[in-house]
Amino acid sequence: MNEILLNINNLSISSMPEHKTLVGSVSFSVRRGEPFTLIGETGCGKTLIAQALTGVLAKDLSATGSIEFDGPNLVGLSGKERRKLWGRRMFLLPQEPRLALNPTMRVIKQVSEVLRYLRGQQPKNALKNAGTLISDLGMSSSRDGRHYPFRLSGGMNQRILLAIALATPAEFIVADEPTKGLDADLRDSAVRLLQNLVEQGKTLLCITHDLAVARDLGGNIAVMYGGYIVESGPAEKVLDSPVHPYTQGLIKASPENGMEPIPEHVLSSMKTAWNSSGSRQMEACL
Amino acid sequence: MKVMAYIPESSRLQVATGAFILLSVALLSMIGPHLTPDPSTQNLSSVFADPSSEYLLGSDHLGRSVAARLVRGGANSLFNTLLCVIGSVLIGVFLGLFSGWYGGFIDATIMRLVDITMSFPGILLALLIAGLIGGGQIAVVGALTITGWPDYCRITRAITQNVKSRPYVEAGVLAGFSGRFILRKYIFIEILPQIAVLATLGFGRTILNISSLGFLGIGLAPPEPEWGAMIAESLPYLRQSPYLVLAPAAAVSITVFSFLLVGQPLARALKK
Amino acid sequence: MLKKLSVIFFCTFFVLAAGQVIASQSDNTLVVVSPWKAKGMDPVISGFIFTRMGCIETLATSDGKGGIEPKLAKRWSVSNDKMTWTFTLRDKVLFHDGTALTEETVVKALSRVLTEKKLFKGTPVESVTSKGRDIIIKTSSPFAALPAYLSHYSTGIIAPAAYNDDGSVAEIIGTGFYRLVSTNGKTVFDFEAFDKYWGKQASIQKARYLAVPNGETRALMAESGEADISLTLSATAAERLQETSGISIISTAIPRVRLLKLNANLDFFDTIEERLALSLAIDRKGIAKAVLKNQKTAATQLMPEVSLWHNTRLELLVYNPKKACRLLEKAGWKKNADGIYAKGSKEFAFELVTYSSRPMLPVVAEALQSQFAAVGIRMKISVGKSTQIPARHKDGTIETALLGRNFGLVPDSVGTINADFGPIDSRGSWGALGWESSKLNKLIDNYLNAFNEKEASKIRKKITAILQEELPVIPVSWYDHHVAVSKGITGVKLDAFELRPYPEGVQWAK
Amino acid sequence: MGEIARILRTHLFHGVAVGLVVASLSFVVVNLTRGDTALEIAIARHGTALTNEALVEQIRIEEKLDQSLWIQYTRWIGHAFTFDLGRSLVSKEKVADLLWYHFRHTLVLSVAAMLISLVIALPWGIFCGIFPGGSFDNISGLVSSALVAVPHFVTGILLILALSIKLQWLPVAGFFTSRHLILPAATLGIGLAAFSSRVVATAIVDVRGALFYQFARMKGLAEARVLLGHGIKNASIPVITFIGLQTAHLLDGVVVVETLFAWPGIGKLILDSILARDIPVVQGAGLLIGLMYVAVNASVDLICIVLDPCRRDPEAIR
Amino acid sequence: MNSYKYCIQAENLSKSFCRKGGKKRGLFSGFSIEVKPGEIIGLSGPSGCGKTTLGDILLGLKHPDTGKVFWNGNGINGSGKSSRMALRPYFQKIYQDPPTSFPPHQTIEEALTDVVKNKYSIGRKDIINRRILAAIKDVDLDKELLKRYPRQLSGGEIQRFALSRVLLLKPIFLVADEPTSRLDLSVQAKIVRLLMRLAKERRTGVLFISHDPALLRVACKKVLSFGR
Repeated sequence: MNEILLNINNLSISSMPEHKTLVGSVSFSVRRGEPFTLIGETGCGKTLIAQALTGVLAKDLSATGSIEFDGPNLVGLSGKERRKLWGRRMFLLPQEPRLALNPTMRVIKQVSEVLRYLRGQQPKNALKNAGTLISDLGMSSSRDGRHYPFRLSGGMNQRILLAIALATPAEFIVADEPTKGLDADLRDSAVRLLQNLVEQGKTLLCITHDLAVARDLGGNIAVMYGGYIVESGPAEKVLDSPVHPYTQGLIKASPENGMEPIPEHVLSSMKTAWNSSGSRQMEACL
Repeated sequence: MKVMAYIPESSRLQVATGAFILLSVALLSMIGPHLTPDPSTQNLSSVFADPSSEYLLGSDHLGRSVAARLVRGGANSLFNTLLCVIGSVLIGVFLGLFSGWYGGFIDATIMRLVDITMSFPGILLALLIAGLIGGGQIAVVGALTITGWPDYCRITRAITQNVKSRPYVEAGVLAGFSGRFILRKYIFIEILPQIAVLATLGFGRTILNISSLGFLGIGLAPPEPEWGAMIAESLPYLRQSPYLVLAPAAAVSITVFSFLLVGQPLARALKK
Repeated sequence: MLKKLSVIFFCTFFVLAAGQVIASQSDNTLVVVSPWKAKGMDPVISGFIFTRMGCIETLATSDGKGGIEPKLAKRWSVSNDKMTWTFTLRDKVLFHDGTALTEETVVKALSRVLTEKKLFKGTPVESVTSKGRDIIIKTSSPFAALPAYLSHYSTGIIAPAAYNDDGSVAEIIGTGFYRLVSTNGKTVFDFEAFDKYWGKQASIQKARYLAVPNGETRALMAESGEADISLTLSATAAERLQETSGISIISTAIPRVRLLKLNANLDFFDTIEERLALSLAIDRKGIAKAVLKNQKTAATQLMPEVSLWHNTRLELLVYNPKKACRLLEKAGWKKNADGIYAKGSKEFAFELVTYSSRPMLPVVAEALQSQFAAVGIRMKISVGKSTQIPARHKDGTIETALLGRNFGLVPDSVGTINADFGPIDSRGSWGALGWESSKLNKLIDNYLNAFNEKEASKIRKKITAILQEELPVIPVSWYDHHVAVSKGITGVKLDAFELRPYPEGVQWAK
Repeated sequence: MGEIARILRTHLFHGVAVGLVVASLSFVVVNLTRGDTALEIAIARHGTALTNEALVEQIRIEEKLDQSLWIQYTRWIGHAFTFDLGRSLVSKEKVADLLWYHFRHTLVLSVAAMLISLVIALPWGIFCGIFPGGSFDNISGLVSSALVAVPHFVTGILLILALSIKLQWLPVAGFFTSRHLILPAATLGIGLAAFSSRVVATAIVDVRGALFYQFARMKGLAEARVLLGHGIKNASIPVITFIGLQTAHLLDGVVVVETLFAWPGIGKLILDSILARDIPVVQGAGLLIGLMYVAVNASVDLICIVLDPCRRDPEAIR
Repeated sequence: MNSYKYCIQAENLSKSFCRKGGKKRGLFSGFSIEVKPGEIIGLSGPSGCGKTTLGDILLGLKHPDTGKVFWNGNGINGSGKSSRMALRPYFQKIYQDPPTSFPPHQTIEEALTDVVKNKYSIGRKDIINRRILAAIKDVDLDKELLKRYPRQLSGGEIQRFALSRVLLLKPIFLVADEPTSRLDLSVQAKIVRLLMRLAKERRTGVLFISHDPALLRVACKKVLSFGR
């Protein structure tokens, strides 16, 4: 067994007709069974990386470089081959739980259908196992499970998504902004659920703008800005003693650390360093 | 034009074609009547004449020029449709604004009015009104206006409600803008394109309805030609001179089709 | 659960509804298609369907030549004072429910129409009684046309069991060769041959009457072979079907006239010259040929050839626009700058009211419009409902109207002539307006007293001469009745007065 | 289930209100019409030739048309509340029977038209929705626009010419067998199908663009499985709402088609009754149309509630 | 105008709303608040607890069930319409969702021009422009951005323009309703610092609504917490 599950090497993403670089030559690797967090602010390209990884990049974007997932390179894989990975090898945990669940299907069924069609369980068994998964996450399978998504709170819906993630045979989970729009309490419980995933033996790639999430999850992290990774390493090391001025600024900008805006010269220095290649991204970040 | 920018590239050709046909139809009905012979001049000695230089599209059962009647009928149908659409839009937008802006009791009343109007089919109402005032242009236009407005009313109301709930409108209120100002600057500008698209599609539907009424025998007083009435008149001669039916039928269909060609991509573009 | 319930509910509802609509297929059935649906199940209202399908019968009927022949009455006679009629009923006539035809039933049926309802204007019937097998009808004045009236469908005789307690009619039980089996919404009537019919039995066992108001649809049904007899087709449809294999067209002239009704109280029509000028401006032959597809229907006088009232010695109506102009100028009209005749500032311009329930009328009106325009007369057409005409006749606002007038309601047209041209105080609202002739009134009185055909014929000629000369209404064209008959049947004869049953004598072709 | 009861209650209330208003309007409009009701009735009953003053006066008294309009109206309202719609002035039949007879035919015709349109529109629309923007989809858009643009009476005539006269497959008119139903239903159904296919296509495109649909694919379910399990049900909600809206418009087409094919439906009944000033029938029909419209809306709401659990709990929507 | 002790005072406010089905649910009751010029008061609490409603009541956009609000010493519930209208522009709000706080079909410049025109009844373009430029300079924005439509701007930029719009009106009291909850950390820091500076400079009272206690601790001297 290879210890490194995902190895991204010199991945860059650019928009097709204009050849504008949106993500420039990003490299990092994720170890099997460990969490990895990608931190960055809006428009820094972190979501594009997740999309390139799962193969849902918009048609006018193209990726170069390599994404080695348990060996083979995913860049340039056909749609059909991609689909074979979905749910079976990798799983994307979507941003907004309520919108990601079918509004007209009972949630327990949405969990059980994965067991049924991906793991080949009998309908009855699948339903029973789905119930177990749901109650393992602290919900009542008989009451909450029989509800439709609109009846459940955002946090509960997120648990259903996690139950689905656990139900799939996929070992690699990509969580895109799992705490977006949640207030403090809910954010903490979401992080606990993600930790739970890791404990269950899954490998997690978490994409977030929230430093606290990264800190709580632990593992390795990478900080992105304007389509590039500015700093990476183990979570505590990067967050407690950041080297790069942007990381430092970001940490200081959080309310807990005094909420100091990132100094203008830090951003402009990076701008000149990368010159025109990432200009669109930079602007959007300001 | 600016509008074209909003239309996806794949449907631009379609919209342009539709607009071109519509322009031609409108132009033909505007200048055509001056070029063709009088549409009500009869010549009983040359009925069902084949197309010739005198009768561009042949002659009908009373020896009248089909081309002249087609062109004049188009002018009549289009003009009546225009009246209906303008009337419906005015009524609908006015009531819709009222309903959406004030809400509450006014809204409930207007919505019931919409229900009642929508439950009554336009063609039957036209028949009723035609009975009331003895047929003619006013009956047709009146009836189709009365039954045509709910669509505009509902969309206006929906947009008004939606815009009203947006923060920038509240910000405007807080900045001391008057209701009239907000209506003009914030709400009208959102309503207009929607109404324009709806009216384009409504234009097509109204032409269909007017021709149905003409077919059922309610419409302009003779000898004024009208597409639907021309079809009904010529139906008995369908087998021997099919073009008498096919020409006005094609005119109706092509015109409505062009309205759809223009309207549907616009509607789709607006939805996005 | 909810889902299933609603699905079940909807399906049952639809199946039930569909089951009631979709009945059995017709085979070996004589299908008659006509524009007229029944208005109610009562001979007084919708007897035309049942008499013409041979289901109910009247005391007398048309002989097809303008005369009257016996039906349920085997003979009749009139007393010397010409005021008491005796009709002797035929024996051994059975109703479809098996009961026998009795005098009481006949008295009941006749008095409903003749004395209670006074359905026929100007029929002076006082009482209807019976004596043995004789029906005695007393009139207040001599009324020679009574037998003709007793051939009208509304005097059809139905069985005692057909009436409700309150005297209204519950069902149709007649004495004819076809028995009514079922109806579907008053537009479809299914009949079966009645095996105890007193006369010649029907040779086709089943018949169906179907009302299809759209003329073009009727023509198409004939063409597709769905209808054996398609009635009242348009001239163009008839012309077209003539060339279709498997169909023959029977066209008969009927005593119905398209005429221009004038309000002679108006300036435009108050002199004979003006009315004649209008008449001369009409190219009847052109209209008849181009629009009605039969030049022979151009009216040269009010009454068509098929009528007893047709007068061969009249000076015929012709087309002469120049003479029309001369007459108008003589009457004081001068052409104005627009080429329209005018007296001072008042143009010769009037409104014509017509209706579309009889299909050719609006077309003829348009033809008239253009012919009048050619002379210098402006006419506006208003197409509405037929009832506009009597209503606006009554309040005097009508100017002109184009209408189809049936002078063959009963084979003798005197009733209609009286109602249209007779004394103003008893005149109906369809006929002449603002015109009266005391000479004509006297002649009508004389005619009702004339029980001798020779004398009657003389009076008829005088009456029609007055109408031709004074033109209180302007005849435009006569009617042809076009019927498409499938080649699958033989023996179809059409009665110009539309009284005898269509299926009479009809057989499947061998 | 409380929500269902609420919907039924409000719709029933609206239905009665709309029905009564429409019926009252019909009464007012018919009575405003120039003309004499008794005369029209006499002519409708006995024909123009037989009608005379005495008869008209007799009818006026028999049918109580000499009373003031107000009394006539309140009498009708009073009876309507006891479910008695009175009798037709022309045929003296019970209005309720007349309405039911004609309504039945219209119902069968419209449902058949609807079925035909669905049979055509569903596969067509779904296919277009799965491959949006493709050449098939583009051509379909044009074809459906073209079909929508042809008036019903033209479609009807062309169908008769082709199927009844040329090919002799189907009967022209009448209403005896299911074969008679096909042409009028197809005439109505084709236009409707053209329209609905676009609605179906849009609904499918929308659903396929929804996050939950993408997520269902991400879950690793097979494409067909996703369409069946997550697409169809959600896409059917806007389609059903649209069909409900169309039913009101359907009646417009029904009038024309019923005239052309001699189909004894409600449209023709109303047409005839208006022309004959048969006020009780017009009123009854007004009531029926109002109720029908509301019934359709109620059914659409109920079906949507069955399909869309969100609507069962109005508070949960926001 | 400058001689007031409190920008806004409210006493004993309570509000409940009706749910469908007739059940009433109380949001808050007996709530009192006073805001002094230049003071930022924080308001925290979980979502759905009525924070926004309270803000609207203070601005006179909604009516409380009980209690009174005083603007600048005037009771707004009872006072005449004209005096309320005159005070109206001095009570302003900043919204949570940046893209919807400006009309989508106007450039920012047009939107701001409308505000100036309406408030000061000036028609002259150069005066208006001068005022607008001054206002956006305060929020540290480039004038090039004025020509853009809201959809062409980032959330932080729009929010700063929203701030400049408010400043053009010289507000006495400002409700900032979760102004940064949809923004990135670094942008949030920038906006909040800006708000703090302006409140102090302009002597504007601010009610800062947020669900993030840490943020309020930095921005405000006093934090009221709102619970069910």
